[in-house]
Amino acid sequence: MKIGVFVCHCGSNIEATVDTAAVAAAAREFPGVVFATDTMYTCSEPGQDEIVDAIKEHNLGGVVVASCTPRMHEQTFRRTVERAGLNKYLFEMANIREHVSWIGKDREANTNKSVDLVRMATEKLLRNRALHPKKFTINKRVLIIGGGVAGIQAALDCADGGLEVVMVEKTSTIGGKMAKLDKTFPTVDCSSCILGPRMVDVAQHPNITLYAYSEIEEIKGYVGNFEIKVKKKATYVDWKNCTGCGICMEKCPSKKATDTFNEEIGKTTAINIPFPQAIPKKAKIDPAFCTMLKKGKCGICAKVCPSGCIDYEMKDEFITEKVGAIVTATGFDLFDWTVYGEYGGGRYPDVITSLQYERMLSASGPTGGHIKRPSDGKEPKNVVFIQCVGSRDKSVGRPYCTGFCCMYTAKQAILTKDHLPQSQSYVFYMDIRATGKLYDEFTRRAMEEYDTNYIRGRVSMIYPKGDKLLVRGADTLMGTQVEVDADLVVLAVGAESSAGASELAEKLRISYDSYGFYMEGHPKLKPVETNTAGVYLAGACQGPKDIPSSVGQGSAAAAKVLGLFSKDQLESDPQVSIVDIKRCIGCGKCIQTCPFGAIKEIDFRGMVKADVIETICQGCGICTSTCPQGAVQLQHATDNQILSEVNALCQF
Amino acid sequence: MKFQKELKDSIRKALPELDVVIGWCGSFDPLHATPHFIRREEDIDKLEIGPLSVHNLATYLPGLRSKKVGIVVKGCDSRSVIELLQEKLIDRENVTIFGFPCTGVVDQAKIKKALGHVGNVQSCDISDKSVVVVVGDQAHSLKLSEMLADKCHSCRYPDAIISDYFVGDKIGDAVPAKADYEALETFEKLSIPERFGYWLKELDRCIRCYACRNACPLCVCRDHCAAESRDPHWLSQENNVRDKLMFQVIHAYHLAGRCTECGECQRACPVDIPVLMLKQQMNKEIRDIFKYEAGVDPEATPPLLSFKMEEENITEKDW
Amino acid sequence: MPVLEGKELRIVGFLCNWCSYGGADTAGVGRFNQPTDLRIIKVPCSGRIDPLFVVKALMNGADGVLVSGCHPRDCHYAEGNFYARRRLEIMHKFLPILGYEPGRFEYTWVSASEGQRWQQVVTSFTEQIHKLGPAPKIVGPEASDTLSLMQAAL
Amino acid sequence: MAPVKYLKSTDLKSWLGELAQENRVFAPRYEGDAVIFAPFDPEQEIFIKYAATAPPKKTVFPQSEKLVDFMYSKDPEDLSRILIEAKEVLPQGTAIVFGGRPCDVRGFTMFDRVYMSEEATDIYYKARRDNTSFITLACDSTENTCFCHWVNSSPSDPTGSDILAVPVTGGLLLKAVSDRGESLLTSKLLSEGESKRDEAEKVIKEVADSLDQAPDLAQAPKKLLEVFDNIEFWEEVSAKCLSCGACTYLCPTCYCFNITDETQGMKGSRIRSWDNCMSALFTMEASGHNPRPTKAHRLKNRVGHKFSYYPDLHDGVISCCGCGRCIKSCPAGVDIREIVLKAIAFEPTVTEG
Repeated sequence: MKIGVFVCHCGSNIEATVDTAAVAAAAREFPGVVFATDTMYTCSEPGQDEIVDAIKEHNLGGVVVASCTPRMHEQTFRRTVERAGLNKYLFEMANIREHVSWIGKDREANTNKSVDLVRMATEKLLRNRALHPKKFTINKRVLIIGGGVAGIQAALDCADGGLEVVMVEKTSTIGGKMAKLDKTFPTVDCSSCILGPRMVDVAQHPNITLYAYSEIEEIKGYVGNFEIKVKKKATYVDWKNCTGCGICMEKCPSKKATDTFNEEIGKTTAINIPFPQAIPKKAKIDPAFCTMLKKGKCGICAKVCPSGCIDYEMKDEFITEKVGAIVTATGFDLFDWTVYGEYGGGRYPDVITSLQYERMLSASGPTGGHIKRPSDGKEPKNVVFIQCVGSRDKSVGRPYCTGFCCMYTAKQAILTKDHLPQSQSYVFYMDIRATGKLYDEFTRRAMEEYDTNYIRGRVSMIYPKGDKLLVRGADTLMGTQVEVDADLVVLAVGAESSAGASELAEKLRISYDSYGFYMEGHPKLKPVETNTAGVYLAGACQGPKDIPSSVGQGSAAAAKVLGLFSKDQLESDPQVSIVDIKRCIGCGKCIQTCPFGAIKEIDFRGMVKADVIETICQGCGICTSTCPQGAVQLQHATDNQILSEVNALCQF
Repeated sequence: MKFQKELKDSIRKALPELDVVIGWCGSFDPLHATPHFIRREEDIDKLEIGPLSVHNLATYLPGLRSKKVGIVVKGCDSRSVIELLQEKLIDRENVTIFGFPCTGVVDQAKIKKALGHVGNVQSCDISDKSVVVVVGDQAHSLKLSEMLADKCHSCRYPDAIISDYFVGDKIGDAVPAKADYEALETFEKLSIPERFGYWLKELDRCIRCYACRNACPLCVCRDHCAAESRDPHWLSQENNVRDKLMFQVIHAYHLAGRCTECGECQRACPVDIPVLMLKQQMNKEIRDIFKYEAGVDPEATPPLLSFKMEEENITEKDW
Repeated sequence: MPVLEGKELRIVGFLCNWCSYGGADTAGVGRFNQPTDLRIIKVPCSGRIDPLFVVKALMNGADGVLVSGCHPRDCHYAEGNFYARRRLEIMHKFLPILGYEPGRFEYTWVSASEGQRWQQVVTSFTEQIHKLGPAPKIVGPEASDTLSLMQAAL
Repeated sequence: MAPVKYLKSTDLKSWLGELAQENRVFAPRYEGDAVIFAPFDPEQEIFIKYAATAPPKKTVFPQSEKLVDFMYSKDPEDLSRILIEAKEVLPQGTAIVFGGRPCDVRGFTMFDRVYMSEEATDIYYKARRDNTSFITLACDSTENTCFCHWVNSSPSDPTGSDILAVPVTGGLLLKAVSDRGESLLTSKLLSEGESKRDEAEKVIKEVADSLDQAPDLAQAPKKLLEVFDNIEFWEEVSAKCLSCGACTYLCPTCYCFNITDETQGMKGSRIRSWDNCMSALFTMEASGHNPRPTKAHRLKNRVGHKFSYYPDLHDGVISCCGCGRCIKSCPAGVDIREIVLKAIAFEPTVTEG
């Protein structure tokens, strides 16, 4: 094989600490290399053209580019060599930027290391073979996990695009966090007025199948052909016939059930519909509080239900859905602020979270939109907002900024004044992060038009003083201590990854960061893709996001799915395992260890042999390291290719 | 042996249904036995079992997979049969197993050492206690217990674990004279660099005949072994100690969790290299980490072909 | 090119494509300084790593070998690192039997987001290998070639 | 008459030391539990009481040897133009092998007919063969596996040797067999041996007499060809064979080899290494077809070659030296004598019609 080597300067990113000309010179001595050069920006158009020209001029059979990580530009250069008529697998990359030039300044050592990496790449390339993808048909249905605003947007866009959509929502209604909000910033328009119709669209769209109160049990398969096992949790109410009339709720004697929708401001009944605009508007029984389910006595709801749909014997049900792509929109949860002892650690009833406050502000909330102190039901006069509770705080393991708390705090301060014109709001803040369109103007309004007292500093202590709470903090701008007699304290609690995010990621085979937020394919260029083909991200599951960003991502993910499904067939990655039938002894160890069931037993002239199903094989290579005699080889990462890299580095 | 007749009777009964029964018979001198393939009634008379029945006949089973095969097994050999069944390398319905209570087999290397050299053996009489070998008109009386293979001293399975016919009285739960892996202690006292030197020195005389591999009942790849292939190309054909040692590592690793320590690899070695020890060391780890013993349960899964989400006995490095 | 005499030792890394290779990239993007000894071989999954690659590298003259994959439960291929953990663990324990000091070979888990952890792993592994010094090398075809060299070194 | 010299056992090492000054000297010694021919080392004990575990085959036909070192270099003007430089690696120097047995050393004469024939010469083999002298030890005892007398040889056969050493009281009686051998008997450590000649003759006769009557193998070439196509016969005799290479690699007359190129970067070597017909790969064709697919086919070749095909080509000489190592070292106790006799005795069953 005639090999061409292109060593990229990446401007000064590489050249500053690697002598790329020396690397190219060294490469000229390697077996197979007939052309080697250093170039300023290999990925640029002239850079790529140089590769194409060299392939033609020198009749190259393979190309090595020494530049950045293959995660950045492997696809780019594979297209380049393909453009010049080479098979795209006759290409290798040496990562001399992320793995060399960016991690040390010793030019001699870096150059030396780069030469080694290029040698490895050429030795491997010498053993590369042209690979050709197989085509397979795809199931043009999409699964949306999570029915918050991001999921709703993705579902509607996909459904409008003509795709069949399956939506799975963990709780008994879609709407997510946004459904709990009273108003949204910076327009202060009614949250349910914007979201409600979209929720109804989901319910009514002929292309959307909604499984509420359901969870993902298992995911099998691969891009184009996933098989999903959905667990429909028992609701004890036959939803086919439930009309959502609410009579059961009125009559239910067990009125102390946890009201999660209302953030536990108040209680609800054991059989309940979370809120009047719930989609689907169906009742479900909370078995932890239902006397019938707990003690076998009561049964009132069954008696009063006009459509007779109460079923105390109901069991969880499992449904299998086949889809070709998955959008994950599982959102976020609130940080458990009770770790902060200085805020009372949960002991003071009048210290509440921003989302609880939101429910209190909402006309459809438990207080009917009246701001009342939880302790005595009185209207507060002084309301203190504390920002960055569980954000930007290393001491509680949350060093990141949630990003939207500054804005909703400003909104809540404004709404407080609207609701209680006599009130005075105080906001303790670290910095104001108001980087969206009309955002900064909005916070200014809160300060200037609504007399909110913004105090830059952290609160060091809250303690009860009579029926009030004394909030003590620092004003770092004035350099003084501040004390406020508060009637109500609202904590701007930060966002964290939703409960169960990591377990779901494991089922999806996608990565997540140390906080449990899902990893996007590339921080800049692939914000809604994951590294698992066919799995996309939307909304706050990828990181805290406000509503417009979540909606934007929902649409982006939908666009990706529609793009994926624009073809009838997908090409399978040809970097799959292959069995050398002559050398296979049919012991079946590969079949036993394959996580995908991609290897089957076949009969070959009366002998048992293994055979790889190309379109199912995901290319992990567990079979190859399992087969003692190496009869099954993962193409593009064969034993000989890896051994050649080892030998290129370790020559006795 | 008391039950030899009983065994012959069992074989006589089963033979019409079988293509072949594998046992042992006398060999080139009175001190050795050799595998004996019984195909006809008259072959049965030559069958001899006893302390010279050293060969693990399970080695032949995968090669005879399509045949109806009878096999005579010692307790240790039966573990190889179980392992082969477990890995579905042989079919239970095609194998008829004849078990007998084994009181141990000799280690020819020990006899050779005791005699200095084997020479022209005229006779060999083995009783419960002793081995009397007459070489060149001179009689040598050796203690049987000292001539037994190491594996016999720590044997916990003197009776075949699996059998269709069992002749003689089962010995039952034997209390081994020595604990497992006691024989490894001398080696384990060596320093790390000494161990490196030890293996180089021992492997140096390897002639790469692969008798160790071909005698191994679980080296089922045989003709397709990675040792001689170019794709994958793990080893060169050059006579160098690196590749000789590397092969032994490959062998030991491919047997990890599968090896029943029958010792055939070492017995087969024509230049007496202690190759069994590498497998024993590997097995010792398998035992410690996975609490697993190969060749006792046909339904088990070898530990390297399975996993647990949480591994109780693996402590990863804390960086 | 040979290792920089007296400065570097030969350290080979086998990294899975999805997590650890990305982690090493993240470390690069973050400009987290690292020693230069390590050379990374990218494999799709830690489950692809035959522990015999580790032995091969050492026998061919590597002074240290580092394997890194996705954290358990986070494998892109669901199960690869679970198999890898068992296989690598037994080789980890076996190498001292062959005469390679414990610590010549380590395996660990680094996710794509853990650039800092990667820096930490590389730095401390490289230090560990430098503390051990060069690994024993098999030099000629005959054992005596190596043994006499080892004798001389002692 | 060729001169005879006497060497005291106590002077053996000193004498070999003298010889080692100008030659590479190989002598048998214990390595672990095996007796192996190794470069003479005065620090280590020589073991010559019995035949060595492995014969001294490798002294002339190494387990592997470099035939050619090659190097690629590029034309700096046009990197796609590759210059290949190949350098023959011919063995240098002279060697003396002390302590081989008559069977071991006679084995090389089987090589000679093939590698130094009129039609073709293997220069690597010849370079070593021509420059290696053999001081061979006559056997003073035999083993159950010995059968040199079956194949027209004896425990004191000097064929192929330069000096024949016979154990006598207190030492060895050294008889020059060739001129080269004679030239090696000049040391002051050696004394006149004429007086020991009778004792030596007696040792030789006693051993010869201790051997049983050898069967007549004259029919072997023909009979083996007769059973060539009888696969059942071969399946039965090879049933216990494990298809390993122990017999072949320990055989003083097996001379087959394999050639592989091992390349590392821009240089490499062409290596010749022992190969053996018991291995499936021995006859594996590039297409994947193997004309000797089973061990029955392969063992047939090993026996057939020694007792039929080789004698047919080389004036009836059986290319087995009767050392018995293949029997003694076989992990499964395959006995080549048994197979040959079985073939000779084989009478095809006549079926009617």
